[in-house]
Amino acid sequence: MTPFSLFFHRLASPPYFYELSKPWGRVFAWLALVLILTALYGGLWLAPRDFQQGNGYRIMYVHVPSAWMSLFVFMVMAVSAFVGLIWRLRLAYAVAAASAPLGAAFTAVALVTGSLWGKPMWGTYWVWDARLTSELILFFLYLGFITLNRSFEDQQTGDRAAAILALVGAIDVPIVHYSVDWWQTLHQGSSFKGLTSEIAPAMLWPLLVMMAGFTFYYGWLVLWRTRSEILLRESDREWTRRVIGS
Amino acid sequence: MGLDVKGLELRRGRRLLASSLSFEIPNGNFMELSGPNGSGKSTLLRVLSGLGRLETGQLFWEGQPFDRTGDTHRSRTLYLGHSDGLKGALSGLENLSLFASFRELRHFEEPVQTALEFYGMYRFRDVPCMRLSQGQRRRIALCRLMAFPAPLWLLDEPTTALDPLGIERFMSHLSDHLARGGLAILATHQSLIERLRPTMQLRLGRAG
Amino acid sequence: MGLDVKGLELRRGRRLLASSLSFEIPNGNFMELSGPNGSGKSTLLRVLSGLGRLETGQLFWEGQPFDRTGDTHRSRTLYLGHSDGLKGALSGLENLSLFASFRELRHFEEPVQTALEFYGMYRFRDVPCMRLSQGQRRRIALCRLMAFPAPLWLLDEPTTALDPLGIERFMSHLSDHLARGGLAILATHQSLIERLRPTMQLRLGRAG
Amino acid sequence: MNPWIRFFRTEVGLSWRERRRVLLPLVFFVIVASLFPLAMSPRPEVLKLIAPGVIWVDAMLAIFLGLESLFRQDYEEGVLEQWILSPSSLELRVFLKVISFWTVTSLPLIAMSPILVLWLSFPVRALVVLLVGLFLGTITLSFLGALGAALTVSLRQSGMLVAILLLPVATPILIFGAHSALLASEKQNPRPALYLLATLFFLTVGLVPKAISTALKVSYEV
Amino acid sequence: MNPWIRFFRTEVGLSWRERRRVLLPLVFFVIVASLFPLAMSPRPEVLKLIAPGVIWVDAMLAIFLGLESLFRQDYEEGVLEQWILSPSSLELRVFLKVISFWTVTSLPLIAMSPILVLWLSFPVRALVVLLVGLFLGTITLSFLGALGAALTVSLRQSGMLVAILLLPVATPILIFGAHSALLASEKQNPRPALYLLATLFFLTVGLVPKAISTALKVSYEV
Ligand code: HEM
Ligand SMILES: Nc1ncnc2c1ncn2[C@@H]1O[C@H](COP(=O)(O)OP(=O)(O)OP(=O)(O)O)[C@@H](O)[C@H]1O
Ligand SMILES: Nc1ncnc2c1ncn2[C@@H]1O[C@H](COP(=O)(O)OP(=O)(O)OP(=O)(O)O)[C@@H](O)[C@H]1O
Ligand SMILES: [Mg+2]
Ligand SMILES: [Mg+2]
Repeated sequence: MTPFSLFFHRLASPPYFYELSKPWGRVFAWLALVLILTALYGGLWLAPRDFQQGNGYRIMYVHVPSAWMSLFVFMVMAVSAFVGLIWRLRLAYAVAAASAPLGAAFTAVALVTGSLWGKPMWGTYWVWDARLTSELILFFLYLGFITLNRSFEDQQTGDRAAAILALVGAIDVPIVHYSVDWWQTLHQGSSFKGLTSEIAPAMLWPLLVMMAGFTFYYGWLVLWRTRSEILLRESDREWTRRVIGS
Repeated sequence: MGLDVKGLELRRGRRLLASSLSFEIPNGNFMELSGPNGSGKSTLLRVLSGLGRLETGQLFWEGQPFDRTGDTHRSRTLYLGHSDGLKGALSGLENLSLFASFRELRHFEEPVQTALEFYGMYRFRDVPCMRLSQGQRRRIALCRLMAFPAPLWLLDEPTTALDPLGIERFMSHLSDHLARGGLAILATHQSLIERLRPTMQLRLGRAG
Repeated sequence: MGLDVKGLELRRGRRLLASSLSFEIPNGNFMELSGPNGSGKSTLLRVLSGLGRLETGQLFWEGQPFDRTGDTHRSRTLYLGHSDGLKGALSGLENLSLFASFRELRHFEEPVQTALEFYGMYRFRDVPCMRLSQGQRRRIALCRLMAFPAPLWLLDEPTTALDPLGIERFMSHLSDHLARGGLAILATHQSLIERLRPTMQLRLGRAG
Repeated sequence: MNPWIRFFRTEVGLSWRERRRVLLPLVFFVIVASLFPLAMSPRPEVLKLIAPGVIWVDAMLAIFLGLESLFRQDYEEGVLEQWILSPSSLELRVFLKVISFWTVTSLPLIAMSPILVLWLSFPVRALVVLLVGLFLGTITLSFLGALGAALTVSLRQSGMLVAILLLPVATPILIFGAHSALLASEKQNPRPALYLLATLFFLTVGLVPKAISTALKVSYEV
Repeated sequence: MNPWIRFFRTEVGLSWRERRRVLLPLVFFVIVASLFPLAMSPRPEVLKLIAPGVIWVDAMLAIFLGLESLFRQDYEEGVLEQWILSPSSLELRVFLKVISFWTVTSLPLIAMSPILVLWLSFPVRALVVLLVGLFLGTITLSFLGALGAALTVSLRQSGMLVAILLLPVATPILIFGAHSALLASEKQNPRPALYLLATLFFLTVGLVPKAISTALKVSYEV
């Protein structure tokens, strides 16, 4: 075994992960806190008023990161589902199950903030355009995943069934992302093309920092939630009894 | 050599049914699986067939470890569970022909006919299975064992709903199978099998 | 007096199974119904219960002709067919409480508990039936007979999937029922009922 | 407790037990409603016209999809045999079963419909008419659907068959229902359509339970 | 005869045996298509706009309604156990089963759609695009529906659940399909939408049979 696959194997063992996730979770939590506070400062104080939108655009600092997370989390779920199905790693299923409610929450936030932003921008809370609708569908996919995962008496059956759904549903992620290019929509086109961007740097950097902050926030939450998912799945094992006992 | 099972842990859902089962069935022998209701007989058969989940334990065939879900194991195994596995809308003959297609067999008419005659179902061969009586359906299911020979039989209460004549038939069929070097595990409650002494008996414990 | 059947013609679909059945079962006795697979045992029980169609023939209870589909007949009859009649999503206890509601009973907790204990299913009372083994489900179904007494039992292979202890229990339950003046018709293949000699035996013919 | 109430509670409880079961029809309702603007036209002036139709077709689908298996499982588990052989009123039992189904699936759906319909640019003032219509209509449709389920309980793969048996019967309900809402939204008089709906409602609730219980009995007489 | 062909013939034959099986989806299709104008708006200019959407939603419903029980019966009769335990390719068997289903239900439906769509004031010139789209789309939807059926085969009362799991995945197909026909009817270029449909088609046909067979195995591993 190469050192890398050795590391991978050790990490995949639930007790080891359980140990390791605690310090890493702390690190992620602190990073998230610092980044989000910095971004808030940058976005709410330093960034200038927009000459068209006034201060309204600042909702972007919540909307865009949560929209981005809604896609990112689903990709994480699809990858874990794949790993779980191929290598039969229970840890991967735990990660997917822990991610789903978080992803659903991010999606909901993106939908709500988008709607709120839509009222001043488009004059209505909701239009049936491609990006909005596909994001809504993504939300239903999350719900479907959660429902299916909980539908079986046996947790492993639920995990694997939901994993299959996550893999098939992953097709929606590119559709959400490219919807603005494929159809003419009311929604803003992609602002990031490669490394160049149309947004003024003073507005842009807080956004990027905020996105990093959201990602670490998710990282912290998912580690934390995965720990309890593992305990649930391994509750009849020796090591869990030790952990719970201590 | 036959089938060799080592250190098998039997679970159903979260219930631990047996912690370490080991047994060996030489070719030409059969094992009677008994135990109170809910002790795990069906579960064991499902695990050996490849349906249920195997968590810990090793399986060997002729001394070689094998993959329960591989085609080699599948083509040497016939499993008959609590349910007959017959499509109600199809007749007995059609069901058997469908089963032949599962085994990718081309020529099966003759053995199927022999089997139907042996189990006294030849005259009912064209009746849709949903219009057969419970025991008649069971007989059709047993025809599978005769028409499509395989060395390993995993049978879950195979004589349920059979009349005495049917049981008779099944017993002589089973002893043929054993004589030809076949292996079988039978879950059963009444040791009906008086004529044939099982080589092995495995008694599973009290329902966990 | 008990149950009296006169000139019953037994059909299933287009198949004539018996042309003129007549028998009488006095109170406190039971009849063993035997015959090869497909001879019409289940069909006869269904007709008597009121499920199947009755074409010709007369039925009397205590000397009086009766309507099979009337409430009087229903409340004195308990039928247990090949299927257990349990809702898989409900636990044993819930299933029995549901059955009590079918009979419009208000107070049933105590007899149900006694029955569950008698059949050794008290510890499984809260497990959804779909997660019980075949024999465990059968035991729950038999609990119905104990918790909701009725004079006439129509049982179709009641001991299927039961382990020896379960059969033992059922036998003692049956003899209690008879001692209390109850009546029963049992379709069965193996005359397991060694201890209790059936008063009557009806052998149906070769499958028509 | 009264045995009938216990029966009703068990039926409702079976769905309540898993909270999500109750949510399913809601989610279904929302997803299907969002299909139409996607597949047809997202323009508010068109949406406004089709909104009541969408809601009604959607409600009907949700009901029929759920009803198709109303008796199926009881049949296969042999519980229906016990229903029929029990000495209590089969009609009343059927009535309660349908109402329990309606409580669990359609009631939340009716509660949800105002949000959906506004989302589809439907005017607020016609809401009451829509709700009254849905209330009458969903009960009627539930009984009709149950009749279809009972007629086909002993057949296999009957989903489609039920739909076809019932669609012609259900169509008038759908039309009166959708039209009453549409009329109200266009400030016209929706009363006549609602009265027709109410007539169908009383006819169905009065007669159909009897028909259902006969259908169930017949399916055993092989 | 080749065993696989025999299997396919048995599956198709089972539906053919009872002629009505083949007619049912068709009748369903026609009735639902006629419901929309009734429930929504009979005006030609509106109808023309919603016609492709109606056909597509209708086809999707017909497919999903029929598919919901695709494996159900085989599961309950214990035939699926034998599928899984047989030494031949489960994927190929699943593939044939879905295709046989499609042949019996969707093919007649595609053949029927021109009549329906003209009835809904849809222009003739866009017919080819509609048919190509329906051909690709119904196969794709059938595989997706089969996946839903496989995922939930061991659950009870799953009709609604299947719909909820699959509608989100199926929506893109619906959108691309309906849009390609709409674009064609408005003399715009429908190619890109059709290409996307074709991409989804190949992805699905290539990967989903594997997913279905895994799902079937998983549902036995309790
Ligand atoms: C309910 C309404 C809305 C929804 C569901 C929604 C959804 C989304 C999604 C999913 C993304 C991320 C796309 C990706 O990462 O590929 C996004 C990005 C974005 N949204 Fe929205 N949005 C909504 C309303 C709005 C409104 C009203 C505005 C402002 C006019 C807006 C401005 C943006 C911007 C600037 C981005 C970043 C652009 C990019 O890089 O792709 N959104 N939105
Ligand atoms: N689908 C299921 N899910 C979870 N647990 C189950 C399931 N089926 C059975 N069990 C449990 O597993 C245990 C073993 O069941 P199994 O069916 O193997 O018993 P068995 O020995 O075959 O009994 P029987 O003689 O009644 O057929 C039982 O205690 C039962 O409660
Ligand atoms: N649903 C049905 N429709 C039509 N005919 C049927 C049906 N079920 C059974 N039959 C036929 O009726 C006859 C009697 O069946 P029945 O089930 O009464 O037999 P049985 O004596 O109970 O047999 P077993 O011992 O196998 O349970 C059989 O020959 C069978 O072919
Ligand atoms: Mg068993
Ligand atoms: Mg019988």
